[in-house]
Amino acid sequence: MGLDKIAIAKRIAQEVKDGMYINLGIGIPTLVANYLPEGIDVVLQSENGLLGIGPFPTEDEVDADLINAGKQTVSMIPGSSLFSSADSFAMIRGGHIHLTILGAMEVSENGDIANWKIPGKMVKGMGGAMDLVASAENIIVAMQHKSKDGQSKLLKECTLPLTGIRCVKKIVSDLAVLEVLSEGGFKLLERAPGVSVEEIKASTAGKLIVEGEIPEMRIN
Amino acid sequence: MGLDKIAIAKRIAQEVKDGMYINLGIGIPTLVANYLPEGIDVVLQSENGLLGIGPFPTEDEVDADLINAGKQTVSMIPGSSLFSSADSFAMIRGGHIHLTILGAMEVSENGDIANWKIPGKMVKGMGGAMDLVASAENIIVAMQHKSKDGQSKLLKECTLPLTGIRCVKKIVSDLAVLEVLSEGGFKLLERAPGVSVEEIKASTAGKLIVEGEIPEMRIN
Amino acid sequence: MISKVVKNAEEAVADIQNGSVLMLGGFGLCGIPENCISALLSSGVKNLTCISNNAGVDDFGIGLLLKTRQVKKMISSYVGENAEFERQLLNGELEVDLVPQGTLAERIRAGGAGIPAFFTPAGYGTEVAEGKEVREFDGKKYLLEAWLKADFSLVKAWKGDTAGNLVFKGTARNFNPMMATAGRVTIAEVEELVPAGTLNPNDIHTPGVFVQRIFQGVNYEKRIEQRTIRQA
Amino acid sequence: MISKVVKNAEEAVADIQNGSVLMLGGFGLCGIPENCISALLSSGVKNLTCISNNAGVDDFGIGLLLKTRQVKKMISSYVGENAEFERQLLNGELEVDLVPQGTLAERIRAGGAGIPAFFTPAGYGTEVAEGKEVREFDGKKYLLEAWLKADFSLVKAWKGDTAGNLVFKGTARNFNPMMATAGRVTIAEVEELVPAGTLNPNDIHTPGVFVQRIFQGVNYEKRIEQRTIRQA
Repeated sequence: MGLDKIAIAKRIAQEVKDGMYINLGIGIPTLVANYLPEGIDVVLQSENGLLGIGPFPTEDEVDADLINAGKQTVSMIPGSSLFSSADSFAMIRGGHIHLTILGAMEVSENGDIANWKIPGKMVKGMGGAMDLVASAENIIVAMQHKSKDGQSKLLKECTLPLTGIRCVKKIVSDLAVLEVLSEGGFKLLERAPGVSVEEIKASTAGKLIVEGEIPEMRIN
Repeated sequence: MGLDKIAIAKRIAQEVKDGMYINLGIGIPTLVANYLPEGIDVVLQSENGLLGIGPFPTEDEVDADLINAGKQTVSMIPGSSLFSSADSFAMIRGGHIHLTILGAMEVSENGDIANWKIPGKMVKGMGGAMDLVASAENIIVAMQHKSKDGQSKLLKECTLPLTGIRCVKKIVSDLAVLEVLSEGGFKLLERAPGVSVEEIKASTAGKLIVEGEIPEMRIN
Repeated sequence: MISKVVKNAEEAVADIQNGSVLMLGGFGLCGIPENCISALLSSGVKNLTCISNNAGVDDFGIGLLLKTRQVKKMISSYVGENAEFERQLLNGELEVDLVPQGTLAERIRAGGAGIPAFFTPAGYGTEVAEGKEVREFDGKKYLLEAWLKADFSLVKAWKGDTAGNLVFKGTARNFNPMMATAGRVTIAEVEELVPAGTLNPNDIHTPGVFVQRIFQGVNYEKRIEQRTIRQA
Repeated sequence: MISKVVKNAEEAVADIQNGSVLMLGGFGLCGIPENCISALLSSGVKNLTCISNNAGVDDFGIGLLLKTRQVKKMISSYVGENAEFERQLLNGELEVDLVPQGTLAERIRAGGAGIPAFFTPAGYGTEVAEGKEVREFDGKKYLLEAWLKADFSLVKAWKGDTAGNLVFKGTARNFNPMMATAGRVTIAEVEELVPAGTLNPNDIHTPGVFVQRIFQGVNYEKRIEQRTIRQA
């Protein structure tokens, strides 16, 4: 059961407000741009130096000098601007990006996030993730609620090396939408269609807060 | 006797080397640009955001959006570039400007300089002088050796509030050319035409070092 | 998309309250937000703290706001050329915080870039260093300086577009780009406002994310302080 | 005026010695100094420390210098996409210092801007913070990070002029402008070298003062890592 990747992206898209400047991580977050509600216009930032990411280029438009942070060829939109990596992270660090959406391997009940390193495996580096999570005023995580072998990834404390602490504000997983409370704890806001509160409780190792009726997500 | 302002500028011009990037302060330093030796090309930096200051504009060329740090209208040269004040002082602080030439009210024998504030008089502010003297790899001061009432301005210690410490490398005054030694002391290098070593001694309150014959400046 | 374009300076500055901290772009009278300054005069807002490299002249620029006693404090690097300023300062009617120009520029950049403090060599060993932390790196002494931010930044650009992107001309750039990044609300006045997509994205000096309000200004005087010319 | 123009990459890198610290511009394979990398391969210089956001791929970019074992240490933010890199790292043949991307960019800018250290929030509470000074500003914790400088910076621009001014195109700008400021000697390779006075002074991204050597590169491959397209 639970949501597939596209449904997670669709649900996160509902969190986006008109006029926001947004940084989208690789994977599910990138898909969010495809499912924004009618009338919602946002500007996407790419930390390698582009504000106003357009769609993938046509064959004719492909330009090796225009890529996103995932190294994919992209296009620009009317109003796009280009800048250096120092200016890009000045923008991020200075709090000018309203929302960061990224993936996670683990999130703790106080909002710590781990998403860059697994001990014993080859370390590729943190890229811009540590700057993004330390700086954004609002951070939404797109993730699977459990690992492939059934272990919860919403924990009391992260077991993997951290990317940042006390920064995640909201989680949209395949099972639920949860708010991370500033005093600690995952507050259950919505269930995935057909998923019970009991299943979410069983899948959440950290402190889960359930108050009143928990509605089902509405996804088009 | 001693040099007039133009002669001081001419003598300082002999210190300039081909290809240097230079910041010139207001007053005598600005004049230096007019007396560079044949074959010496330099690039002048204006700390309000221009590299490659050209001559004053003709009446037709005057542009209110193009001024130097003295707020005078200027022109550009082939190869000029424009930038923000933050980038300008990054350039200065990062040591990319080879030579700063500025005026001084007092210089001490260990290279301290005072040139921005006289207690009891209206304080106009330090402008960019503190950044310039704290950063430039080479600083030459253009100044009068004595005040109007005959007091030496080359002192053991400055009496006025400082602009920077241990930064002046060379002084060209109306009476002499002096090197400020890193271990302290004004080493006399040249005398103004017709000025005796005795007169320079009498006019220098700080430690003056005189070794061997002191030649006269050659000024065209 | 919510529009950033406002009708004029009056609309742009309407919610600036008494006691606000403002940044105003410009070096001397070059690149100053003339229209916004006029609108502040009309609005009559008081007790302003103005962060600006200079304080204008008696009858132009920030000097106009000094004359009407709307300014409580200036944070600047150089405030000569202004007799009314001098009078208020000597009478204790005006506070002034003098900051080395490069430190001022970098503190503003830091405010916009999320850097709360940095080390700089400017002012070490002088009265500017009083009360500041000193640290040595590679044998040279540096002062710790803090970021500056503003409630409102008022900047002036040559061209701007409806997405808030700005392009400056000549040395009218000066403090404007950093100030644009350091305001909680940044108001940009431009000589020419064009539709988004008109400006070359490679040539934009201030990306639109930093600008919350933009309008095309009117009647730019662009006064010259020192008109120096040579014969043609 | 002494000319900054050199004939080609070989001449430009001829005095780079074994053990040098280099900065190399680029993000992935976008905006990398292809000609200089080729010339370093030919020169055979060894024990290089390379400061670069990424480490290229197996058969392009810095990956080529890894294959020939010319690199002793990498300072980067992300080094995936490179099997040879992984092999050398796991075998202890290569040192790697991983730095958050924004911290890397800012440390390089600081190196060029004469700022020996600054506070940043990135990495606080993580292993990146180990051994670093922590300080609180306005209720938030920050790490003190130090500048980075290089013996030689190798940057790639779109256009350049004989005065050393550079203009970048698209996202090929990335780390190149800051690196240009942080090298004791900065070598710029450009797709098109034009006479001084050709570029609009308002549009120059890197002023000539930062560039000591410049040449027009040849045979740019500009390889694309992820060719993503949509139907027209």
